[in-house]
Amino acid sequence: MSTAVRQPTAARTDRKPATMGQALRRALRDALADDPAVHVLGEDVGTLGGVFRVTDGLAAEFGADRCADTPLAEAGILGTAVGMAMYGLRPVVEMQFDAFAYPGFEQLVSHVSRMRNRTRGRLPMPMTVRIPYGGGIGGVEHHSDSSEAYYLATPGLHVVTPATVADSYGLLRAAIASDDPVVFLEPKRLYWSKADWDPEEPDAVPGIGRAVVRRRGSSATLITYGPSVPVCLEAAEAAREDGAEGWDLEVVDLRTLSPFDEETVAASVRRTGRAVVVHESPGFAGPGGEIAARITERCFHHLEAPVLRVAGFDIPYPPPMLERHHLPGVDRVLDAVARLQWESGFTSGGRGGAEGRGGGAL
Amino acid sequence: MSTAVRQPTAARTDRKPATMGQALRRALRDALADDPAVHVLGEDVGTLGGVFRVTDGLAAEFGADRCADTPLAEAGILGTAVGMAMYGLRPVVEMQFDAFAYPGFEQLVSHVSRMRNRTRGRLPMPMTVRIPYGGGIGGVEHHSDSSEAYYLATPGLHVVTPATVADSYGLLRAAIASDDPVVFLEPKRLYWSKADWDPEEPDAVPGIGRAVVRRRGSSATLITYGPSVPVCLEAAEAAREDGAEGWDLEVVDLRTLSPFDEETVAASVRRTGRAVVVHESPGFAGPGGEIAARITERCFHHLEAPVLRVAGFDIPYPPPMLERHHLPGVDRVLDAVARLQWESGFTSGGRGGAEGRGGGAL
Amino acid sequence: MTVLEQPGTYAPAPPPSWRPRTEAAPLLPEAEPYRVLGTRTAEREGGEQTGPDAGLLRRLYAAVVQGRRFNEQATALTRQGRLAVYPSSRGQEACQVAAALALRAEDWLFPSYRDTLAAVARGLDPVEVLSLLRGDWHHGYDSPGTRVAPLCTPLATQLPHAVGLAHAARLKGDQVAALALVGDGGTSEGDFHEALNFAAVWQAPAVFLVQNNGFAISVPLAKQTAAPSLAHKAVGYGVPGRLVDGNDAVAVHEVLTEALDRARSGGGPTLVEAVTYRLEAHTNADDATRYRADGEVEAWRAHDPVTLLERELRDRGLLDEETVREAEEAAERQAAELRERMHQDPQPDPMELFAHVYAEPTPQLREQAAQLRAELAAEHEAAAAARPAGNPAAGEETR
Amino acid sequence: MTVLEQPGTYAPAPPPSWRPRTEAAPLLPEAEPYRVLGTRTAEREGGEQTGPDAGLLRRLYAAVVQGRRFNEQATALTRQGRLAVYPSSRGQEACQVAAALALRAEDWLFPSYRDTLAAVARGLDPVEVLSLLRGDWHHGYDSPGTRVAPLCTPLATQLPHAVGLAHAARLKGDQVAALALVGDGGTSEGDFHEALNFAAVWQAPAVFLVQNNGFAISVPLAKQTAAPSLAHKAVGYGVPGRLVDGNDAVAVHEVLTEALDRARSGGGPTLVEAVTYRLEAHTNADDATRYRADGEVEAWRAHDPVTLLERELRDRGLLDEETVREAEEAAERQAAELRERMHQDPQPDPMELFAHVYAEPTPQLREQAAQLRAELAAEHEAAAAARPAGNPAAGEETR
Ligand SMILES: Cc1ncc(C[n+]2csc(CCOP(=O)(O)OP(=O)(O)O)c2C)c(N)n1
Ligand SMILES: Cc1ncc(C[n+]2csc(CCOP(=O)(O)OP(=O)(O)O)c2C)c(N)n1
Ligand SMILES: [Mg+2]
Ligand SMILES: [Mg+2]
Repeated sequence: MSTAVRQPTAARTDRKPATMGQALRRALRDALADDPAVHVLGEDVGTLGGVFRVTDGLAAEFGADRCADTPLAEAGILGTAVGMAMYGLRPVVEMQFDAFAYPGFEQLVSHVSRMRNRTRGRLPMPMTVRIPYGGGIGGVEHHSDSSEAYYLATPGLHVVTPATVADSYGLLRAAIASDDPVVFLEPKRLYWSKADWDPEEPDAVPGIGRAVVRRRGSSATLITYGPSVPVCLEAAEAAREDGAEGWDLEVVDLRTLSPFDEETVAASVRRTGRAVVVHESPGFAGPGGEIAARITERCFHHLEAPVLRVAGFDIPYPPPMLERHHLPGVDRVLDAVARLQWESGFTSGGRGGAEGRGGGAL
Repeated sequence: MSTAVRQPTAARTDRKPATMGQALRRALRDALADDPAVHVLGEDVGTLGGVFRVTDGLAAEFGADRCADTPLAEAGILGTAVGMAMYGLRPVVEMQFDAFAYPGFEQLVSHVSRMRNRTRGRLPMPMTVRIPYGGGIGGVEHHSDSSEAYYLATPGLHVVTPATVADSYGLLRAAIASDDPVVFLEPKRLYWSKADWDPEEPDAVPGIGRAVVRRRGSSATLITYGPSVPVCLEAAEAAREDGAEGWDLEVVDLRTLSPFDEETVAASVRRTGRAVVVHESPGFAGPGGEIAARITERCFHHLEAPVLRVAGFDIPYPPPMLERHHLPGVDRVLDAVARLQWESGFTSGGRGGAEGRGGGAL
Repeated sequence: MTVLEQPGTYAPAPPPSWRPRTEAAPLLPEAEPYRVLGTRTAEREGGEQTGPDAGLLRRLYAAVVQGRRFNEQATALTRQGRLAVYPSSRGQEACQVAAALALRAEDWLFPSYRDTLAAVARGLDPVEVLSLLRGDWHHGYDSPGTRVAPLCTPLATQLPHAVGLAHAARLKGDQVAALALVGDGGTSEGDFHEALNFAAVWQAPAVFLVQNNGFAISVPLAKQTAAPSLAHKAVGYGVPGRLVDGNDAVAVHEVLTEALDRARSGGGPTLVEAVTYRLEAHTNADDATRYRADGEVEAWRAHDPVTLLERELRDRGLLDEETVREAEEAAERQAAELRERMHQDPQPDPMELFAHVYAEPTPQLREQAAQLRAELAAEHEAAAAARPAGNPAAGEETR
Repeated sequence: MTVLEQPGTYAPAPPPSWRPRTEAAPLLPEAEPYRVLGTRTAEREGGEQTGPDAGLLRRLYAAVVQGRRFNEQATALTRQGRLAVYPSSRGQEACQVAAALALRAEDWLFPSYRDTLAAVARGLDPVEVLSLLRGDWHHGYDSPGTRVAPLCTPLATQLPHAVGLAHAARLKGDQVAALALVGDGGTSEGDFHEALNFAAVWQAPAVFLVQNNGFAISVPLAKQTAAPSLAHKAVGYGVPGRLVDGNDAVAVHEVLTEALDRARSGGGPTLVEAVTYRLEAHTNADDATRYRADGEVEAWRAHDPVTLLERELRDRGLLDEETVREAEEAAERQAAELRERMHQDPQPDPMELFAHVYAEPTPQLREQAAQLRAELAAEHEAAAAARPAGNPAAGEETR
């Protein structure tokens, strides 16, 4: 499985290969430089520069007060960040790994997400919570969770996740600039993905709440985000090249999970008439359920087949040696596409797709 | 809105009116009496008998060790319960209110749900986590959350929620007897709902993982659970009585949200061809998304209309004086039923239902 | 190479790097709660007047009398269905009032659900303070304007907020302290621990006042902690701990004033335990007879914070019937005004449910707002149609 | 009725009910870490032999030498790609080994990710212990059988488990203690606080050993706490605190043995801080030069736990070349066996992913298992088809 995201090809000469990690770091740097209210805090973000080195050099450039190593306590980090925001600062906190954000869950759900609402807008929470998430890097237990379902189900939060180098910069700047709290999910295994990119003149990208069609296609839409975007792009290429059927797959990168960009997604699905949602997070009660349900509500009469889902299994994230079996890969995506009832009329018995047990057809 | 659930009518003479709270208490009592491994613990569960009095009298009958007041710390309660389970006990813990389970989220997600899996079955977690949930009782902030989406998205947990007096007893006994951790969601506003019931010979009810058709109907299926079951039954009666259309609505009480009883639900929807999922929890990324998506996958060619959802708004739970506007009531359910495309052919422009913006029809 | 051949000199003790640490002794709280009222009377008899400032005594007295009356009035409002719930601070008025009066205008207060009185004593509009408990909205007053954070119901979660705010103020160079209130039960939560630790490491100008009222709902202190006192928890954070008689308004005021002064001047946080007692049930919905004996309550009534202050004023010759009447009349006026205003039905706007979830409503929220608006319009129409008795089936009134 | 007329007698001090509390003094840890090695040599020179038991010294020595070698071997295995990651306990071997040896067979150990060595020293199969870090499964040994809980990565979350288990054992009347290990960083987590408090209130037979190795990844102790010592945190729970030189295996063993004995006999929990140092980086993936100076590391090398023990044995005349050689050979054998076994490729069964999520797989999991089974079969077929070179498009090997 590829971890490289297709990036818009370079045009200007000052574009050099940059990693997602570098673009994120640059976004933090520029935000710190542009706005004295921005403060970065978290475990090991200072002297060490973060375990993924995303905050590397920030403490040196802006001082330990602007990029602060905290004691080791996630509720404390989020809770003190709430207080800092109450005083007019714009905290950017780092949770070291997905599963290590859980100790701060109460602060996130009971305060960060609700403070604006309960105070009728008098205490907004312009806070960014950066969380490296997802698997594929051989992490041991508790280091590869896809926890987005929890954040999606929490009104008052925005949930944003980039898949490209340009988006990493643009969306992180937008998140920090947002007057609402943003859970900013960074796909771990894309930290080292590269694209040509100019840090001095970063590409303008659409803002929070906007999905983007990464690849045009006519046969079916793959709806995806974060770490599964490169997988879907690869699947689309494979379908084009190898597929006996010659499917021309459209790939939508959601970029923001909440609020959900219904218009872009629905427009694509209306055009193609078929859709598969792809994500790493477990399928049951995962983001795909919401997306499939919502798109079906909006596009029911355009659908030639039910919206299918390719997701992580409904299991705790596997140990490193078994993770490849869990992660949605190109083959699994293409299998799902194959089950989108391409023959005219209904074929019963498809695995996991349309009904396989009892009951009649149409 | 009614809070009384229709119960099977009494047959024997020793059946007297009992509340859900009483049935739950009796289940705890009988479990404590039958199995010395069962231990109840939580805040105020001892001397006081719990803020909802569900544990009333248990400490007096079984001693403070079997029904123990803990210090005030939810992660501590869940975490020590993990240790107790490791030593062979069968802890039943009470979280005082839905939102006050959040401080224990890490223990629940990172340990309770995964301990069996990570130890290849050597350390099962036969634990029941009782959580009073939902609104409708005039509770102030943080006292009326519907948090089921979080638990559904956590592999390794069962999520169970009764709507009747008989189920309260039967499902709680099943939860305590289960060798897997069960998040047992008690609909707060049904605590005082009544039915004829014999504590000495409690009705046998289907086990965990089984949904039940509470009302037979042929026009459409209302898929619901917990506090919304009485609402849907009332809506079904209203549709029968008042509806110009004379809809005959089927009502499915899920009883268990995870694992989801696809068979019962799909069988109903295949019969009726239309469905609405009803719950209090916010709609976005709530249980309804999963249910709608799953049912659509399974029953696509039986559906005359997209599966619609009636849910709480995507907002933090409202203050007491406004909660009635948030809670799905009979009218909102019937509105959704009305939008199930009853005219043959597709009608565009329906509010919130099938697509209302742009795009062509079939 | 065997271990015997390992290079390096032998160091009998760990290198000094292990110990960036302070002395424990100055952190330890007093063995008995610090008291002013009563105790100094004897002292003063023999010599000069060293007791607390008369003006402060009078201010505290007036505030405590008002506070007692406020508690009574609010409890009465629950019986009249005008409050969803009220957690009375009867018996704890000295803590509440002293906390409010110890603050400077630029300081922040972080109250819990039980601390309405502290907010009122700070000068906030009582009706706005009661919003959460009345149920018209989650929070009623202007927090940045009043420098009082919202009343907090998830226990101890307000403590890290106070630390973060205090830290931010310090970073900005402002001389601002944050005073956070928490109960004895709340000290068991992880957030208490994390907040104290952050405050200590950052030397944030935050002061923590634990109102130890003996119970967390039904759970007595002995089931909550085995510590010598809650103030002793300070030692584990390297923060000074103070133990004070929470029914002694002057003592609480003095200890808090000192702690807040130190905080503002860069001396770091303080943990204060005020020993007090909740004379009423946890809330009006609670039944305290299930878990405590009348005798205990009676014993505490003999140590009533109002009586303690009053007696001091009397002994000092600062209290005549005139002063008493004035204080009581002021309290009565406040109560009457509260009663009257709380009997007006608030009209919260259902559409506001969507207004503050985000800075801008999302497309989804706009859709949902439209749905509710349509429902409300339909409701309104139905009600209007029912009124002229034109449609017998539509409304109750015409039946 | 004015407040002046309030009934009840005046009580100058709070009623006694407020104070179900203990004395602070016996809870305070020593001012300097407790030490045995080295310090008693002088004492012994003048008089009778009062030092630690020779047999214990020899056992600790052999275990520490093995432990050092184990750490080296495991680190080497990361370089060979045989472990996903390894957090070395080099420098902390005395703590690990003393913890294991202080336990009785019926006691439980609750280790963190850094405590593989404690589990190995307890006699567990090293390959099974390394399962988590090798990546073939989350956990490799039989926890109930070995009475060692799984290595825990979410910090401090294992501490309440230890308390619950100890409490359960006590309720059942078993003489069982639980020893939980945590790092200096882990003491900042809320779970540390809640676990200590529950243990104290329940008087659970749990002992907490904080291995203060100076760092939480890159964050030094001074940024983690302002407390006099981590052992001082005990005071806030009403639990005895002990401060011990963590590089002195005998001292750690003695303090833990005493604490475990007290725990088993109903005397309640103890918090022990062992002052030690992590000589290597946080894990093989970490670069410690980014946050600490070589000088500090060198200073600690001079206080190496292996050297300390060795010197004591030498001084006592208990160490000859023979004993050294035996210890080293045993260590080498263990390392060689580990190396060899770890070079065999484990073959975890992908289908096991679905086997243990619940006691019985749900219908959904059965469906998903069927899907994976079909995929694996297809993969297998494709590979088989590729092998006879019959289908040039199907496999890499034939290209
Ligand atoms: C996190 C959390 N858990 C549980 C509750 C429910 N609850 C409300 S008040 C209370 C007792 C609090 O006791 P204490 O901290 O002593 O404060 P007091 O009520 O005595 O002022 C409990 C358990 C809560 N509000 N928040
Ligand atoms: C809840 C949680 N937050 C963050 C982490 C990431 N993390 C792993 S080890 C570590 C440092 C732990 O330091 P310490 O407790 O001193 O133990 P040591 O590694 O020094 O043995 C951190 C932050 C984690 N494992 N769990
Ligand atoms: Mg209290
Ligand atoms: Mg450490």
